[in-house]
Amino acid sequence: MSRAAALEPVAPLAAPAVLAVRGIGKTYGANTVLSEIDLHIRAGEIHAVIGENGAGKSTFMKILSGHVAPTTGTLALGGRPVAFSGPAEAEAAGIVLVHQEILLADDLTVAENLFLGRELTRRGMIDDASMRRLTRERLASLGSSVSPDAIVGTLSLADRQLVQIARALLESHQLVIFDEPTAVLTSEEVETLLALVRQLRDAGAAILYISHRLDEVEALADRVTVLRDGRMVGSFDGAELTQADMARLMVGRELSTLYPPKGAVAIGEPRLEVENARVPGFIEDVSFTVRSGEILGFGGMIGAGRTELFEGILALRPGRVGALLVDGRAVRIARPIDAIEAGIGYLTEDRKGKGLLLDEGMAPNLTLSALSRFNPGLVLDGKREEAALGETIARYDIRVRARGVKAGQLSGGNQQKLLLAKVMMTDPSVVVIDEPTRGIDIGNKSQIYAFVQELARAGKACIVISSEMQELIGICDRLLVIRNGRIAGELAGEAMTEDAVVMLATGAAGQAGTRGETQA
Amino acid sequence: MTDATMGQVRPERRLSVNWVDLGPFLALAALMVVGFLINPDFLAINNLTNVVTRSAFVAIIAVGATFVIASGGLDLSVGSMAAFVAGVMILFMNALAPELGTSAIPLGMLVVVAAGALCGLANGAITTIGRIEPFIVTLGTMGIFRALITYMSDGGTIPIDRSLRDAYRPIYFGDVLGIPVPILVSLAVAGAGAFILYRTKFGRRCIAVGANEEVARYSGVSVARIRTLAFVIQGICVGLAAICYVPRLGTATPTTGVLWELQVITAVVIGGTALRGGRGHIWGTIAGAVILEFIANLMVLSDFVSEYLVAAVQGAIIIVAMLVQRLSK
Amino acid sequence: MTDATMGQVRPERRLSVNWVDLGPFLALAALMVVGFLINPDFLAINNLTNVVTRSAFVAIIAVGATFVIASGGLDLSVGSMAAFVAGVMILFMNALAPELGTSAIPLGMLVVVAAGALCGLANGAITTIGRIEPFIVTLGTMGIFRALITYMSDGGTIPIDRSLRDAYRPIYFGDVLGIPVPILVSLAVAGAGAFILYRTKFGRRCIAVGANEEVARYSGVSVARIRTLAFVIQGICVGLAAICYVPRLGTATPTTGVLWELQVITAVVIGGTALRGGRGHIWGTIAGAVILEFIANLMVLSDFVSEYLVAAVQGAIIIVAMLVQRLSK
Amino acid sequence: ERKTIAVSIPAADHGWTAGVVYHAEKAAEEVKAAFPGIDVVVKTSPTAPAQVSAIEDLAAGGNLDALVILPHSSEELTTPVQAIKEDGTFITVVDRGLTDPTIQDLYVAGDNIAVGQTTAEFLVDKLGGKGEVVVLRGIPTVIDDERIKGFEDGLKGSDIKILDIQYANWNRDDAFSLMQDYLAKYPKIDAVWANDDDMLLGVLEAIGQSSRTDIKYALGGNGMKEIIEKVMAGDAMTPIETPYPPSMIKTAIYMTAANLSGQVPIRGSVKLDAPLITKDNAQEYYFPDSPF
Ligand SMILES: Nc1ncnc2c1ncn2[C@@H]1O[C@H](COP(=O)(O)OP(=O)(O)OP(=O)(O)O)[C@@H](O)[C@H]1O
Ligand SMILES: Nc1ncnc2c1ncn2[C@@H]1O[C@H](COP(=O)(O)OP(=O)(O)OP(=O)(O)O)[C@@H](O)[C@H]1O
Ligand SMILES: [Mg+2]
Ligand SMILES: [Mg+2]
Repeated sequence: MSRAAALEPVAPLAAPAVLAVRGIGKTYGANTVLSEIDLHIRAGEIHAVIGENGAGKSTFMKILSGHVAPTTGTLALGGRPVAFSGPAEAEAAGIVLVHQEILLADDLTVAENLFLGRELTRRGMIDDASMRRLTRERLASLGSSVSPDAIVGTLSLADRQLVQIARALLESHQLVIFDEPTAVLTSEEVETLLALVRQLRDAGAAILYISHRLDEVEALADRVTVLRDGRMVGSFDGAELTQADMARLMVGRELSTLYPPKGAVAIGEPRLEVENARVPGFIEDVSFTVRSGEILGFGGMIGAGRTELFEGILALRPGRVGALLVDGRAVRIARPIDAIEAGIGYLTEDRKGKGLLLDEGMAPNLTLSALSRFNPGLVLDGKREEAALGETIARYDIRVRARGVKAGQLSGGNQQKLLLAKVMMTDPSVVVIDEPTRGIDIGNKSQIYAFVQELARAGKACIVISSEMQELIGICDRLLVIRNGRIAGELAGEAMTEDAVVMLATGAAGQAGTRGETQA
Repeated sequence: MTDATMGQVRPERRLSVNWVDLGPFLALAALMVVGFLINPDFLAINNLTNVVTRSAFVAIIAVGATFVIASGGLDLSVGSMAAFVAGVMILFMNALAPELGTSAIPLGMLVVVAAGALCGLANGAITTIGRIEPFIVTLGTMGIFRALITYMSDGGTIPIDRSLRDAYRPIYFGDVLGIPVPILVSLAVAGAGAFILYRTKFGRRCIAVGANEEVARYSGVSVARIRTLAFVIQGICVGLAAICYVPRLGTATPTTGVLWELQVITAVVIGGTALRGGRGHIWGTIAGAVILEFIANLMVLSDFVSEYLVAAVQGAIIIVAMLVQRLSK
Repeated sequence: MTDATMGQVRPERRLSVNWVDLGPFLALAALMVVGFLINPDFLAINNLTNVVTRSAFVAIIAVGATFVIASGGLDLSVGSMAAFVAGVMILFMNALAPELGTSAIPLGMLVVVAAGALCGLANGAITTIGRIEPFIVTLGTMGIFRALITYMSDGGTIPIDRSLRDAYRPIYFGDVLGIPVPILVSLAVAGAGAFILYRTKFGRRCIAVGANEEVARYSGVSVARIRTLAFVIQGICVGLAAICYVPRLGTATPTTGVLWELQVITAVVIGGTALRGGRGHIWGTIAGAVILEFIANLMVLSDFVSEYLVAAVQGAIIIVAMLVQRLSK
Repeated sequence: ERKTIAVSIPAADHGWTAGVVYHAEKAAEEVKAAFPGIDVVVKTSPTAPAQVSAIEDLAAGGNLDALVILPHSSEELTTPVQAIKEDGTFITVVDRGLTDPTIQDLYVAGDNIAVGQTTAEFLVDKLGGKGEVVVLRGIPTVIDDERIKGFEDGLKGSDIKILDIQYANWNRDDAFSLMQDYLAKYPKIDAVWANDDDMLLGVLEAIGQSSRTDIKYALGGNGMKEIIEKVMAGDAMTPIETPYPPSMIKTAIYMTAANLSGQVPIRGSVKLDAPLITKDNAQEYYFPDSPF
């Protein structure tokens, strides 16, 4: 801590800036979300931007890449002032953004998405063969073996994210911006991506990189810029910054430990028992029990089908269960509403596609699955909804400057919090949380973990699915690892180590079957 | 998060008349001004009352269509359905009249609303169970309802029994405190529609289903049920419109309600509801229906358009009205 | 993990006849079997040729509509537009006939295609520049085109000059190697349509714009330009359809093409293209158009349906055809 | 050996065409009963192209002996009917003559021009040669055009002025609205002519609802039974009617059947005139069982 106190912002270097940002600000209506940002982004450098949820990182990146026009300030590219009228213009000038929220056309294939707007032709005709070949190659370099002909809407989020990255990297650019590229990826994919990012830098590109995974930032960044409440805290030399420093600079206070202490909650009776769950194409046969006060984790490689397991159990996709008991009573879940009525809440991993109505305000989103609670007589009680929203904003620390904003205008992390609050609105006794902290900043992560533990303490049963292994190990009482559609093993207490999880997830040490390795 | 930023959070204001609904009213106002400039008779109270009264059928049906469209559907069958249920109502009333006299009328009204609801249920069930585009389903049922009324009437007319006519007439021609009954009915329907759409669980779910079916499903909303119910509401509205319609000419014929579906959808869209669903503006819809009827009225009252070109001018005005509505946002 | 779990893979588009297009062909086959059972004459080669030839107009227009719908639009004006451009063509040919004789015919054909393209351009430009729902824009232009043909014909008919009739006749009644010319034209239009939609940048972008406008825009695709061009293609197809249509009845009248828009949209949807855009099945569309014509034919050939109920049976068959198409997936 | 008569008529999309369908189906039953060797097939079509398709379909079997057709429009049906005649089919045309009259073996003609003209002449007479009238026309087709033309011809030479002509689509509701608007627009109207009785019913309702007293006559045309009833009852506003009986199709079917059966070989044309129906002769034109 003594060293951090001595941290000084780095003085601007002499090296020529690719992109000079001067006095950039952005206001929506009466709300200023970004003000007076000055930054020099240099070639051959990985420049990380960090900050809390809602700090304005994504807005800033959208301004740089022409998606959003700034309210004030100027951009200069290679010394010449530029003003982009749209992302296409920015791309033509050599700046490309990989969005935080996946932006692909769901109905089109991977190859069609990749080459959208820059289709290859031969003798005037679409050259599908070449495009598919190139798509395959590009995806392979990212460690993905997704078929170029796969329809994007049917892919997992991780696969979609890789497609999005491949799309941005199809042509070479002077400045490549990654907005939380790893939030939906698993560790192998992250490794591949980080290697690629370094490679890009070494080839002379400038990289802007946003992540809430501070270990990544620490490993990767040459320089780190910290934003807080839409303002620059400063730019720092990456080599001199520890994760604790970053966290402190972001949040503006010291952080306590990330994970709450375990074993504080007494584990009681079984709350949810599932026998012989089967989800065609994903899950062969899975049975498990989770008890009141218990936090049960589900681990596995990407594509292990954990998401699908629960979607199948909760009638969100075709699937079958041999038996399902809630608090010892047999329950038949034929429609999603049955699950909610049986007291099972499910937080989807796809907040944009399945979680929130992006064009609606926050209150209608918050109350959608629990409308009956706001319907004392015939009429929805708007006051009660507003009160619930107020409580939610305070309790989940949702950072929003006006209550009237649409859910889609919230920052990614705040959307995630709103979604969590929405699931909790139904007051479930069993909570299934798929990717609880996707896109959540470091300060809020510990809050969410504490929140999950609070649920357990209140006697609920919690199930956590996560691609972040430390997170699983950090908060779960017990871990089930899924492989080949079955439970490969169970870990608890001291036995929960990363090595143990990987071993179970891949079958055995050495004969790992990750996509990256298959490709290599 | 500091308290300072929390303090900036303002609760949203809630009015059942939505501000976005203002656009169509501006378009309506613009139309009135143009109308007055073309022919001052346009604003004669008599003319205004006539036109607004005439718009009632389309307005009432369009309130139902707002639900269907908001929930992501479309109903092309409303015009034929109106003719069909009107025919059913008249036959029913006529059959009861000898025994029950004028009390056949309220019974007939119940029957027509029930018939409308059943027709809507058929549309909804085929759409959701068969998972077929509503466009095709309702195009099909449009033909079916039209054929049924043609069959029932042998291609001719189904007139209401003479003995009932006078008792029933006031439903179209009567007024309460000077306001014609059809206007009151359409205001009541719009009020009820606005209440259901903006103030009830069902309305909220309707919008959710139209905005993003998957999100609605993941939130425990039964998408098929909501969509079907929206069609049922549409059917009930058609039944109510038929109640007001029949006393006007005292008959149902195979030409009753021809092309109403286009007028209805146009009224909804001019009213500010997008066809892709996820939004519904009941009061805007009412304004849209009135706008359409005023445009037709203006065509007759103005003198400089050849009768051959009336449709062209009408088409152009609809596009302009839409532009006014859009720009006023 | 097998590849099978890695999302749904779109079958390769080596062939321009897409496999997903099979659904409508199955529905067509089912219809043929039913038709044969009802009346064996149904499968007489003469009858088959007649019906397929007749379906050509709707098929040709529907190929254009596939582009419009795939790109996320909708065109209600095609029927009126067909009447209008046919009128323009006839007037133009008649004016030239005294001087140029039968060479007025090819010139007239150029004019009608150009007129169609311009009408399409108008639809596209108003939709994209005014940012108005295509439903409303084309409802407006539907009225405009209809009024123009009524005006041009003084409410009557515009017949083609007698001196041109015989030379022009073969375009509808002629055949090449036994295949009627309209069938050849519609196959050529479908072939060209499939090529453009599946094999060119424009086609790819058309689908992208319909699938997700926002993503297309981010990718540097000019959404407005693509949408407008889709309308222009629609207009050109209408022009081509008019070329085949005129020799059949020898005139253009204010009732020419009435309700074609519904048939066209139905053909597209039965053909497997969803109305929300982002997909287009040219060959399915052709099958859809043929299905519709066969249904009408079956109504004439069968004997057990009261004339009053024809529309009902037709409506029901359309719904069933859609079900067959859907289930065959 | 059985013979087949095909009857192709417009679909029942408003009162008059519904009457045609009704009479055609009646005639078909009666002819089948009366002539055991003759089969009658009735087919309706909503549009001209559909009608062309229908007659092609009917002829495609190759065993069509006679075609009775009430064409949607003369111009458009001429060529297709000619093609059928070339296969040796007997052609009876009803109401609207084909452009090439030589195609018609038998022509049962209505007189649309007379419908307009007779009405106009009545008005010239009753209004004393001057006054102001409004007109409601149907949809832009030949029939509509001819009636309007007849009406305008009938007014020629008088001082009767047509204040306005608009389309009301042969639809009662549209006529009701249009009449309301006429009433709002013109403070003084002497007479109204709707060129079809369906529309007249809407017109009468609109006049009844307004408390206007200036309108002396509201006339229609076609001979719908509701209107004939008014004439019989001596209604002051609608004292006359012009017939345009949909039953002409029945006449045509009978004559064609007679021809086929070889009983009465008839060729040429039969013209139905459109005499004025008044209180005195109304009974002859009244068919209470017909839907029209
Ligand atoms: N279109 C908009 N209208 C109104 N407010 C907006 C809009 N877009 C973003 N905001 C607001 O701007 C602020 C900054 O959002 P931004 O997405 O840039 O945050 P972020 O730093 O990327 O956060 P996260 O880490 O959660 O992704 C938020 O308060 C958000 O609600
Ligand atoms: N071998 C594979 N390689 C790549 N992707 C795969 C493979 N097998 C399955 N997938 C993809 O992974 C998806 C499985 O779901 P998902 O990735 O959500 O599983 P999960 O266990 O929930 O993982 P996570 O929650 O970490 O994303 C499938 O939709 C499929 O597209
Ligand atoms: Mg962000
Ligand atoms: Mg998952």
